[in-house]
Amino acid sequence: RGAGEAPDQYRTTYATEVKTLNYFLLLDTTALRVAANTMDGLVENDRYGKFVPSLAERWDHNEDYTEWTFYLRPGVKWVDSMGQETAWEVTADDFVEGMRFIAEPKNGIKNVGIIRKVISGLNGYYWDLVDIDDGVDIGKTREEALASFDSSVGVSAPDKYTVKYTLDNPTPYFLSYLVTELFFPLEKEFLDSVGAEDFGTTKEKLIFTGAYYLAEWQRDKEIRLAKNEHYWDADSVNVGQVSLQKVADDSIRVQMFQRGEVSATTLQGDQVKALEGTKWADNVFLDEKSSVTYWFAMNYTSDNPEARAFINNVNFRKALYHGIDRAKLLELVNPYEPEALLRNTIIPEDVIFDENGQDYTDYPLLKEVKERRTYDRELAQEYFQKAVDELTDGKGNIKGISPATVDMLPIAEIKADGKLPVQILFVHPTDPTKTREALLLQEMLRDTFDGQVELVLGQYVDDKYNDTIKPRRFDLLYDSFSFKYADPMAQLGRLVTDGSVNDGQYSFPEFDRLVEEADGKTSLTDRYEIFSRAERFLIDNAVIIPWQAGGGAYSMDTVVPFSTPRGGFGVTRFKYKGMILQQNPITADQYKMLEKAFRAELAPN
Amino acid sequence: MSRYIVKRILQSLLTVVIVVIAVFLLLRLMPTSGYFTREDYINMTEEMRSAYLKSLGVTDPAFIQLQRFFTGVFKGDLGRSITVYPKLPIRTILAEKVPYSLWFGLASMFISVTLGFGLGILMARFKDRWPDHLGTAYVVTVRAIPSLIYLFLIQIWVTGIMRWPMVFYEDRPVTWILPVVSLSLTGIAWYGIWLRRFMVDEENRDYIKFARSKGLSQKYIMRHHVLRNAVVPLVQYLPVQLLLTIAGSLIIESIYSIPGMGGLLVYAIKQQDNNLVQVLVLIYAVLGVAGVFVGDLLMAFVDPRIRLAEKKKKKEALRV
Amino acid sequence: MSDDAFTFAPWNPEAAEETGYSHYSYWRSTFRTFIKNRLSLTLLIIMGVLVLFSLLYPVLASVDPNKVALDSSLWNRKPDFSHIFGTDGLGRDIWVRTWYGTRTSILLAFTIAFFDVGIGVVAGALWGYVRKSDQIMTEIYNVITNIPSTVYLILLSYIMKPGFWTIVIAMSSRGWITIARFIRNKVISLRESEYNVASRCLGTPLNRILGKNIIPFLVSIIIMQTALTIPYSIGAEVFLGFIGLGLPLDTVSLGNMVNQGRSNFMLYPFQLTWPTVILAVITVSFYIVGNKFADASDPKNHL
Amino acid sequence: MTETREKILRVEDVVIRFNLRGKELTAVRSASLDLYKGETLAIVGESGSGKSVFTKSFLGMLDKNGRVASGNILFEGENLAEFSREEQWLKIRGKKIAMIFQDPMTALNPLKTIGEQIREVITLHRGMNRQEARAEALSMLEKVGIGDAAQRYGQYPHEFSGGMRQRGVIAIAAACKPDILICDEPTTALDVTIQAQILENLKELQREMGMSIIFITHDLGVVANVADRVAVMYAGEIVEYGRTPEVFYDPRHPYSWALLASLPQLGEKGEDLYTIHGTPPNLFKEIKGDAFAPRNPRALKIDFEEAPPWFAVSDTHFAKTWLLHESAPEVEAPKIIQRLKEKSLKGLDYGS
Amino acid sequence: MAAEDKREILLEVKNLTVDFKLGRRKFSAVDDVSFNIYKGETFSLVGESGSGKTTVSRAIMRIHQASQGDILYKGESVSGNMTGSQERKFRQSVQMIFQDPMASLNERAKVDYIVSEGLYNFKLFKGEKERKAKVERTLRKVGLLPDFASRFPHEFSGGQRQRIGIARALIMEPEFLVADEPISALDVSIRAQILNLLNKLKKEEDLTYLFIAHDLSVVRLISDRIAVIYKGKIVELADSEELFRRPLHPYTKGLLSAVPLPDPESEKNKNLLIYDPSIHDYDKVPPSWREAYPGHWVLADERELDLWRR
Ligand SMILES: Nc1ncnc2c1ncn2[C@@H]1O[C@H](COP(=O)(O)OP(=O)(O)OP(=O)(O)O)[C@@H](O)[C@H]1O
Ligand SMILES: Nc1ncnc2c1ncn2[C@@H]1O[C@H](COP(=O)(O)OP(=O)(O)OP(=O)(O)O)[C@@H](O)[C@H]1O
Ligand SMILES: [Mg+2]
Ligand SMILES: [Mg+2]
Repeated sequence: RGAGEAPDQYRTTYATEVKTLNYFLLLDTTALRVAANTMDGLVENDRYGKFVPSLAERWDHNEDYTEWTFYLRPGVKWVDSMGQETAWEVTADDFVEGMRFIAEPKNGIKNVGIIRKVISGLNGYYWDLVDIDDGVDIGKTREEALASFDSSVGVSAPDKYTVKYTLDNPTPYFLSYLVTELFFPLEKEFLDSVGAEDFGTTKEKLIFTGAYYLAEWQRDKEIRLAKNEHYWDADSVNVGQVSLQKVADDSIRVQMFQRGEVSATTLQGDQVKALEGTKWADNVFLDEKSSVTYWFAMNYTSDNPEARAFINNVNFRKALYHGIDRAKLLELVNPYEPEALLRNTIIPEDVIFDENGQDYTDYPLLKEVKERRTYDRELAQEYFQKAVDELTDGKGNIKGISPATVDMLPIAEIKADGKLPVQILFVHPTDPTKTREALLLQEMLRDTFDGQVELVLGQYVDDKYNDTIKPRRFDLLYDSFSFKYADPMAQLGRLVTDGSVNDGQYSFPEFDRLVEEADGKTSLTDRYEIFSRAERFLIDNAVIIPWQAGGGAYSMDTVVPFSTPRGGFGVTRFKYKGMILQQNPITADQYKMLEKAFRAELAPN
Repeated sequence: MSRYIVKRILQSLLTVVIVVIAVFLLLRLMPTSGYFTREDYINMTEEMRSAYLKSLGVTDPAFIQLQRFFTGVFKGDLGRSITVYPKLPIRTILAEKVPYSLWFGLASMFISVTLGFGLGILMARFKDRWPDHLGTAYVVTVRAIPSLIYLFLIQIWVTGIMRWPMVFYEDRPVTWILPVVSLSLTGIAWYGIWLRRFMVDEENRDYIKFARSKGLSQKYIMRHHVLRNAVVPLVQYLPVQLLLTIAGSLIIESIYSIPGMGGLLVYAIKQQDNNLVQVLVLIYAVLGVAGVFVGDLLMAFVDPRIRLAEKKKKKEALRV
Repeated sequence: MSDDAFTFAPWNPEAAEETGYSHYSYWRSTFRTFIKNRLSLTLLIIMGVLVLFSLLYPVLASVDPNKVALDSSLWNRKPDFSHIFGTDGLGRDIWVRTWYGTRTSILLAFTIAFFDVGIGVVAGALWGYVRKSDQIMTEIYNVITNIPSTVYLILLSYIMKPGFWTIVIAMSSRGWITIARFIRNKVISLRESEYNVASRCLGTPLNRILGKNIIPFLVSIIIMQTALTIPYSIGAEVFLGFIGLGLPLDTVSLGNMVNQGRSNFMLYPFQLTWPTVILAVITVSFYIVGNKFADASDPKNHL
Repeated sequence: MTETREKILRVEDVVIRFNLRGKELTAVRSASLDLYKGETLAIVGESGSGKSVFTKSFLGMLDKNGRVASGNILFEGENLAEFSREEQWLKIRGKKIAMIFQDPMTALNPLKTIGEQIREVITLHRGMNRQEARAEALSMLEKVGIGDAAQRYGQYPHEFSGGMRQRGVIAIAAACKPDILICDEPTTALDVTIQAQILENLKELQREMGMSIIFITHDLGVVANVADRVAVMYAGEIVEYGRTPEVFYDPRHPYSWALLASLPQLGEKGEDLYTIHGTPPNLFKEIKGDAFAPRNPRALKIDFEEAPPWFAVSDTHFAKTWLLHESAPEVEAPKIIQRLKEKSLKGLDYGS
Repeated sequence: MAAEDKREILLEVKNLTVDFKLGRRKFSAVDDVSFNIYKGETFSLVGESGSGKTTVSRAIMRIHQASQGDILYKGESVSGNMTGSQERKFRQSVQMIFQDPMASLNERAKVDYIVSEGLYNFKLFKGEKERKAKVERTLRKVGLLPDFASRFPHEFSGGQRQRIGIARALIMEPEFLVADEPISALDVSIRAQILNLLNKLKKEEDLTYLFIAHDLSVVRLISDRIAVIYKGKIVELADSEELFRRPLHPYTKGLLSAVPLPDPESEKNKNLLIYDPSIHDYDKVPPSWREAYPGHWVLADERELDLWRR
């Protein structure tokens, strides 16, 4: 522990303003943080990652995991933005209302797709409404369709304190869904009083069930959370206030930490290096990795004919797979042990376990992948040569491609000459580290493939999806998606043909088939086995190239490590419940010590 | 006189309308995805999107859209933001942000004028001596070096030395100092250099020589003739600058995290929030035009030579 | 005193016509007045050397400013003998980049100045000379100057792809109007001047009136405006870089270097310092030289 | 007769130099002058001869780069040439010696009413309160011939015509009843008719207030009208002075001849006017001998060698030319000048 | 009178009106002015500042457009549109000398160019050599040294500059010269030079002058006839000596009485007449242009004419 009284305020920064704090519409980490701390769901994770009671005191499920019943903690009141208890109690109806809200297409809840096929009847209900809105005659009026919610959707409130979910398929991992915002409650009377349009647009237009309430939301300046004194578990809340300051110019964040203006900061590689030999060096420690995976996505339908030809060639993709020295790229973030950040699989390790406690990524097909070192210069060159042999006429002319100017403006304009070197448009954001990453990658490919692969760099200014993915103005980019629930389907199911994170618009029927097959299995071992084949297919064919794990950054912090809830899903990792602050920044030694102690505590669980 | 004012107001309105139309046309060069929030866009089918656009009226002819926009503005309805603060009425956004920019602007304007005039007087009084050279060096530095650099250095160094917070906190008055001072730097230089120039010009005027030959003391002449007359041409620019303080300053608000208007337009443009862009441009144009107009009126008020009837446009772009 | 002293001296009326003045040439005097000022001369030389060096350096030197080091031990190196300005976060040599960046920025600024002044002079001359155009030009002037410059820059840079020509277009499509205004005012005063009326009485055609009577009087404004446009353009590039709409980040320019160096200023100050110093020297030089030239070009200041 | 009168100002051998970017320019070289109480002394000479500079030095109004390099300016027992501090001058300027400049368009502060500008001086020099000063200012305006003074008082200079403004300027200068009023070409910019009226006003004012006037002009017609005595200045020197009729009817210096003889008024149709060739000397250069010699067709050899001393023509009439030296050859004044005398006898005023 | 009519009319100004816009208001700087200039004479236009003298001269030079009326040069109208060759001919034979020698020369051009500007315009020389020779000859004609050609206007005194301006006009070998107050901006000592020069040139080159001045005393010396202009209207026109001997219009009288004379005696007895426009009673009958004596015209009504003639 550092000297002096433990501070009562946790202070951090954010760079872009949240658009809304409607907790069903979480778009960025800032909003996630607010939702995670102001809203409790039925269950939560404790600091060991175990699912523990929250608004539900206890729960049970039927034999095949298709019916789950939750028994609510009575007497919990919704709290308003003044920290005062409202007249409304948290009841089972609130959970039904929450579901009703996200099931309404007009509310535009993006993530609803994750559970549409989980809760029975939800999918049909949702698409009925969509069809009606599109003017398709399905033999029902909208009112009729809405009225059918209670009878058709698998959520109900048998009594005031009981919530029951009926699922389409056996779902042993159902609890991992419950820590996402999709299962948060919603007070109907309050919603009606503010209107669905405006729900969550100001602090007055929200009420809370969590450890904190939203005490202040000043756009572009500050979001302040204050401890909810009426919280059912108020004793576990150690920090009285959480302040999120907007600091758009993040070049000064490290400074602000050093001057005690923020409670925590992450560090880039060269920032860490620059701290070498200063008094701050002691305070730098490596954070835990998260379940987020970054991967390289390739555009299989690019307008750039050169890139399209090569990307659709498996040998070329393999050449990239082996030719990109990912650890080298990560040196920008972590100059000392970059390998630690690598992730070779799409599904994260340490998150999904089968009935036997076997980690999904330790299934044989994946274990090999997980442990391999992918960077292999010679192999990459070999594959590249094969690709060149297949795709060119031997004189450097790419077959079937005539010179053209490819308009991918405003990202870039490419003069495709139909000759080697092959030009590939790599798109990255404008921030300095990412730009350097891109330059490094460019140099790396140039070096590995002897100048025959030329990365054209393009930047999107603000919005990756709108600027590049949607208009398909890229050949290569990295993308990442958080892991939504404890099943490989969470990612692999979105990577199929026309899947929502299939940025490259590829189509591999073999993969689609495997995913479908796996999803049909109810036995976890079977299920995971087939998923591992599907994942292996993606990796063997280098359809996408897994790159790195999220998190794991160098940090300086005043939060006592391992004092906050732990877990790979939903909003858990953003929770401050249980957080303990100390006066002075954590030292690396402290961190190591606490980590050791924590691992020891964790083991028996 | 009143006829002239009416004429000028009409003319100013015309300018505003042209500016707005120009920007409106520019905005039409941008993709229509600006009318969706990102999530909507992803979730909607192509048909839904076009239906939505239609419901917004974006697909209508430009003329109709403009008409609608102006009608809305006329009725006091500025519309709602689309992507920057989805669905928030633009009026609310302005109400939140304008006060910051305005107060910082006013404070810095006050400082710019007082210190700038001080500097100008000092430089004119000690023309070609060291205060003048020092002042010139200051002006040159401020004008020639990209402001981003020195503003950033000021932030880093001064907060470090003074142990002040690096960004602005509303409840901590010391954090107001640097933004206000930073905002004033160019203004001080501007007023200083122009006042100096005008004063030096005035000092060489025949009537100043005559005033001296009348036996008026140097001090009296400086105060009652030179300074007074030198200030007059600057008076014209005060209203524009005052009004434009509402627009805020991008760099300073950004580095000190002030929730003002400065970055709003950039952000709105980047996010393709066309509604917001349009309103902001309208506001800026109105402020600019109104500022010039009030400046001219003020000028006619302080300078007896200018009768409003002769629309004597002395609107030179002052450049240091 | 001889008696001879009181005889008439020989008298030559022609000799009396000889003027007491030295041979005066406007440009020579301007130049002389200009270089008399030691500060401006020094700055002119510095400026010349910097500009020349930055233009020549890329031709002479063989180091690629974009050469990224795959070896991370070469990243963020403090200045030493092999890298006299140090290296940046990817091991690129800052000395080399500074000169390339200077060249980009100067070329950009020159191009902008060229268009600004070019368009400004032509438009200003017409504006001043063709009376009928006054109203419409004044309206254009009002419109353009009423859109805040940042708004305009941002809008245009966003609509077009970020890049050299985008900045040029964004800057020049606005910057010309102030120059045109200056030129217009000058042209109007010249147009009404007596020597111009004299030329018209002699039936001098418009092109020669422009060439002989107008343009020579504008040259000093043109040079001055050009000189003053340059620091402004460089500043605009830095600003656009700050809001993410500047030159592509893989382009070496002073603006990009400043913005990149800024992010790690507290950690590796040298990465910001050197580009900034060079940039400051250039902008300040152009600024002062522009102003001093304006002074020198005023015949009142000639001897 | 003049000797009996009181000398109010004595200027002796004043040399005035300017520093112009490192070079030294001698604008006035050893000029001397006496001024008697109540008289009008005119200084004539061509442009650049140093008239303004010379008289400005009586007020300490030289430009910053100029200085009185030597000589004395004696006024009320003090040597103004030695004044260095502003306070010293403040006691003289306006109060004792006032000055009017050539261009009425620019001599008034455009942003103050005429009234204010007069009152300002009165308050300052005569310690009157606002009310009194205002009354005094109004009476001054009337004295210089501005009718409707009460209304004019509150008007701005741009509402006045050129002639009115010049009257305003005169009113300001005279408001403090100075002992000496220096008029530096006060009517050159005005039309002849207005000029004539203003000269009348000025003479009247002088009669009333009894001040001495130094009147600078290059219009000999004006000199003839207003001056009691005339000094002719050339290249920074006074080359001839005397009572007005003496200088007009019997000029002795070749430059004075030239000035008079070249007047178109005296010309005869079909005859050439007398002309002066060339340009005045470069003041940056040292002048050797008589400055006028290079332009003087009747220059003597000695004129190029040595500067002439003063020669007295009469008690009141002096000239600086070797032609008056006893060994000089006899030289006739140009015919035109002799004609002036004849014409004068006939009465030269046209048209009545 | 009959004799006069036989003289060749070089320039005829008929009912010339020139309007200017002052803001919204229109005002006539020159109002219904008519006069003839005969070949070989010097015609002077005299009036106070702002009376419209320059405007008349510029209308003749086609710098200002006539709002009404006509200007005929050698019988051809020059106030409307002209063809290229007409314009060329006109520009060659009619030249102008300007008031302010400081402002009327292009400071950035050498004397050589200034003087030969007209030659260049109409290609009036065969080769460089001829042009140089012409320039040299003309410079000599106006009493300047030929090697001044290589200098800039800055280097010259006012009188010299005015002579350069005259040379510029003269080199075109014009028949008709308009001189707009050519001496009023000059130093006294130099005025004579220019007047002599103009007189000399008139004889040598057989020129006709329109001479503009604001000071009556100057024009007497060189004019054959004088017109007095007041507020845009010519109020009196007569032979030069006639006008001085017998001025009729009170304005002319006032102007004459105000002229300062370099003669202390007569100045002392000066009798200043101040013109007061309100003495006229033009409300009912506007004045008209009347011949009081042969060749002596005045703007008056019937009653005034009688009165003044007495
Ligand atoms: N501040 C100054 N610096 C340098 N030279 C000066 C300055 N003031 C006057 N002179 C020079 O002194 C000389 C005399 O000037 P002055 O104004 O006295 O002439 P002037 O006789 O009054 O002429 P004018 O009739 O044109 O008014 C001129 O050559 C002028 O250039
Ligand atoms: N271009 C113009 N536009 C408007 N008004 C003009 C213009 N030129 C002359 N004037 C006006 O026309 C009137 C006559 O002017 P003009 O120059 O002909 O007078 P002038 O007799 O030549 O006077 P001066 O003796 O001062 O030269 C004046 O009131 C003048 O202000
Ligand atoms: Mg003078
Ligand atoms: Mg005129």
